Amino acid sequence: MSRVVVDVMLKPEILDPQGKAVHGAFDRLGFDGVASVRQGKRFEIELTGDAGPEAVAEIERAASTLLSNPVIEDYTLHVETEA
Amino acid sequence: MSRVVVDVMLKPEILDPQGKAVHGAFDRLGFDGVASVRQGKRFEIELTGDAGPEAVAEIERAASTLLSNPVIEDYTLHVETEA
Amino acid sequence: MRIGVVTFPGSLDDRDAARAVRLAGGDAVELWHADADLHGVDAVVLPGGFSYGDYLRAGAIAGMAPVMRAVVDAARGGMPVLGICNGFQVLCETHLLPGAMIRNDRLRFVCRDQPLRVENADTAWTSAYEPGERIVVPLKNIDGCYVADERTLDQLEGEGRVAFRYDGHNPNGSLRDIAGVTNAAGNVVGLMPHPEHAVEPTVGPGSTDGLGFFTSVLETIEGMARA
Amino acid sequence: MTTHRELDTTDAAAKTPDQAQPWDELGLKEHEYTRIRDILGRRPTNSELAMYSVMWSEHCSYKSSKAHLRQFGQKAPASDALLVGMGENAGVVDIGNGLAVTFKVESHNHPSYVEPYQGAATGVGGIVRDILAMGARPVAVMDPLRFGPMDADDTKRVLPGVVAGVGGYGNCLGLPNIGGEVVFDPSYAANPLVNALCVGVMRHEDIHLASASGVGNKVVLFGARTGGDGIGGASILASESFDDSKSSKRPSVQVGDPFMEKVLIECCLELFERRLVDGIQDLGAAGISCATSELASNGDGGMHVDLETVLLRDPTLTPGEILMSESQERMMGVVTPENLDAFLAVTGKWDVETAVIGEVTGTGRLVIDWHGETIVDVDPRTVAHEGPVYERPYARPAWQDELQAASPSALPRPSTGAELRDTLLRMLASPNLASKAWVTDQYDRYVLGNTVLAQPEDAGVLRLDESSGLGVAVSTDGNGRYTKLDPYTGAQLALAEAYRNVATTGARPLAVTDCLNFGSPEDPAVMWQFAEAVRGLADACQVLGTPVTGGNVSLYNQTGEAAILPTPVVGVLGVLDDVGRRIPQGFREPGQVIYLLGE
Ligand SMILES: Nc1ncnc2c1ncn2[C@@H]1O[C@H](COP(=O)(O)OP(=O)(O)O)[C@@H](O)[C@H]1O
Repeated sequence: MSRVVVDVMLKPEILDPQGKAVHGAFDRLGFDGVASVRQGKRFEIELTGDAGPEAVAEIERAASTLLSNPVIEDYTLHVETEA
Repeated sequence: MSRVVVDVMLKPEILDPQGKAVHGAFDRLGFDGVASVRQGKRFEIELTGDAGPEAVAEIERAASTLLSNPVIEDYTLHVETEA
Repeated sequence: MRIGVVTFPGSLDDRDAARAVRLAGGDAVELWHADADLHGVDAVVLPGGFSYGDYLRAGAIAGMAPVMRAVVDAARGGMPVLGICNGFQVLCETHLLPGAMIRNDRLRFVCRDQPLRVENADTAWTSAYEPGERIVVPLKNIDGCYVADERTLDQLEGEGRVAFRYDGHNPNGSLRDIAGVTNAAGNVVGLMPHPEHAVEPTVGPGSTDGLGFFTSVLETIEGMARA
Repeated sequence: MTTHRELDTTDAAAKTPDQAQPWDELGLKEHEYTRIRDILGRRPTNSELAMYSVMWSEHCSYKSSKAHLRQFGQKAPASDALLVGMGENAGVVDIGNGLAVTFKVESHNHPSYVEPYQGAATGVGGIVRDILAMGARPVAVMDPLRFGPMDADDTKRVLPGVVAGVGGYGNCLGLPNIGGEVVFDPSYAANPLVNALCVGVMRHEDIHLASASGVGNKVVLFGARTGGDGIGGASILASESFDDSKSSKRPSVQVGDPFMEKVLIECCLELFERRLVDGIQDLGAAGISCATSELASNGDGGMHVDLETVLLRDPTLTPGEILMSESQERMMGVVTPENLDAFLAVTGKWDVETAVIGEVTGTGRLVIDWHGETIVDVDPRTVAHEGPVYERPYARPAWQDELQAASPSALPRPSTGAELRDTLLRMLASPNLASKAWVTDQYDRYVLGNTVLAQPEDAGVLRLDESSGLGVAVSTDGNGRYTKLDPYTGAQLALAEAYRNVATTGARPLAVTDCLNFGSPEDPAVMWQFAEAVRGLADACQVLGTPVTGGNVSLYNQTGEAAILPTPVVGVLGVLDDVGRRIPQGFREPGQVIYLLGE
């Protein structure tokens, strides 16, 4: 079994109310030193087999169509190697 | 400026309806080879200054109280070094 | 005239949409998400709800349903399609309409009787209204903040494709107070508020301001048949 | 999994009578454990012990309250409307036109304190499944809530989570929220009350009961998979058979999946419509233990289950844990062999996972096997219905006289215009009196398109029949301060208020449900409050002619020695022949005459 991780974040130019709220909460708790917060999604996908090039290409396709909406989001993908 | 990333995931034994729904979508779309999907949150926190030990400790405290709910979630934190 | 109402797993307002169609004088036809056939309907309503729990992104998984391939094709061919709330989100996810919906600016679910301004009364679903008319219909959502990049927004405004705007209070932070948009041809319309909940005087907020959507489309279909 | 200890079978139990068992950790009293041994004629297996311990808990067995609750039946006024009375998942009332309505209020107090969002969400989910199990389509929810002071830190943690949880689950399920309460009082500070009410509607012939009859009929478990949710106590049994690190991984928190529940509702309604289920039961507290023993006990009495056929989310669960798991969004049905294929076709259509886990037998025993070995062999009645009943001692507390003697006449009164103004403003601004729109605006009150009245009205009103306009009105009320001052009258006032709220919409009150939230029954003063409140409510129901059709008791609501205010929450349901004639509150038009009725 191997794991592919897909991180999906709103594009920088799209406003992020959740990130803004977290930033506000930081301020209220007296954590200063925070310039900005963005909140996105993390998908941990366990594959039944190896994360070979084909499997990763499949996940990549899912990441760009299903897991993220290209109108507002960007994604990054990486294969996690078991420690 | 430096960036701290906090990933928050449901504890493994807690039901993850979101991950389940995404897994179901993978199946219906004919992406096979997926054993399980877990969906969590990713916070990208830009600091105004350096990610020194004190700043990171502050974020760590926020991660365990504000960004995650320790009853059902775990978090991991890492400092991202600008390429 | 047959108006299809699609049920996805997690659709909530499908029966309400069907009722509104009937009250306007049309025949409501149930369409099932897994069925790629539109059963000869003249128009389609994608109702509100939380399809697939909206767990991934509102409307995202529903957008991939077999029925949506048929809806997208039919819409491109000119069939009137209305997306209400979750249905609007589905239309954005399938790129029949521009933009996307994100979490409300106050991050909470909001349910209220919402005044709207009808900006474009020339679409398949709004011809019964006057341009600039103010109507009140319920709004209820948590992912209702309409966003798009500036260029898209400018283009929408320039082409008169902002169909509805929130009048007065903007309940969810939608950019430029946009409550609903239309495609360039005017046959595909999506909006966050729920006209199907404002069709009878004794239930809902007690206004019948939403009925015009359904009478509009019946008239449009009639016109299309004559042409 | 090599650490797996030998399975504790009925044979093993018969051979090892002296093996020590953790009955104490599972919350059983010694005499209760002794009684289990007497019933079985041997020591229970671990799985049997798990079953008895949950089913004989206060929560499932009503052992402290049962003796008092009988009055609701004994004093029940004659009612033509009652189709199903107390004792089933929920009572059912005839409202005419062939339609019946079922409604019930339940508590989810403690889980909502531990994890406010999920606690409240699964509270809504649980009561909705209760209503669904009667054969009804759930059509509305309400949420009577109690919190500590508005500005307390804990309230700031609990309240937003609870409100978001009630809304998150109910909104996603597509059930309009047509009313409720939000009340603040210091006594609820570390013990908020989260009560949830659901209303359902069905045709008379669709009423379903939780019973397993017909030898050879299949027992089917469908919905979400079974995970380790909410088995807290049972992990004691698990830690015996696995390495110790494991038990700490058992979540005590249940997470709700409203999407799954919505699909389950539609799936069940299709099963009902096609007459594919003979008996049905929701899975709530005590999970499979409860569902199998109640279904068997209510039916012909015999059932055989192969527990390894249960679909699992976590394959490491032990049989005892599977029996106790409180995973949400599951139902158990009894299906004839002829209908099984059609049944599976419907669950397949809705993508609802389904497993045949056993069948109805004529043995009078509930037998549960694990890979062919018998781990449970009990008379289901002894598990589900013949649990312990306590006559707890109760006594009017010594402080009651003093409390009643303290009259408001001693309090300072505003004497000048400015003071009066100040008092008025303070009252208007108090969280208990101020508008609750900040809460209710987070709930969908319009979905399903039949909401006639909701907030800010005194009662929620629903249309149930489009052609005739037939509908119902429901209100919940409760006042812990009044009840503390005089539990007998306080409970009656709660009923009277809900009754009036329903009547003022133009509805005819028909039936009552109640959620009795009190402190520890082991405190005689609390037990007295409870006894008096029940007596008061039963007497008042008799006078008003509205029977109690079901409800829920929540005890042990206290922090240390301090109990919450005694809080009976009473729901009244009334019928309107035509909702078009409902009377909204507020003055509508200039020139209308204002009358004040009553003394
Ligand atoms: N938790 C809640 N959920 C849904 N509705 C609520 C809730 N709390 C209050 N409401 C509704 O808000 C309105 C005002 O409530 P409240 O101030 O308690 O009124 P009253 O004092 O007249 O009972 C009522 O319609 C009530 O049903």
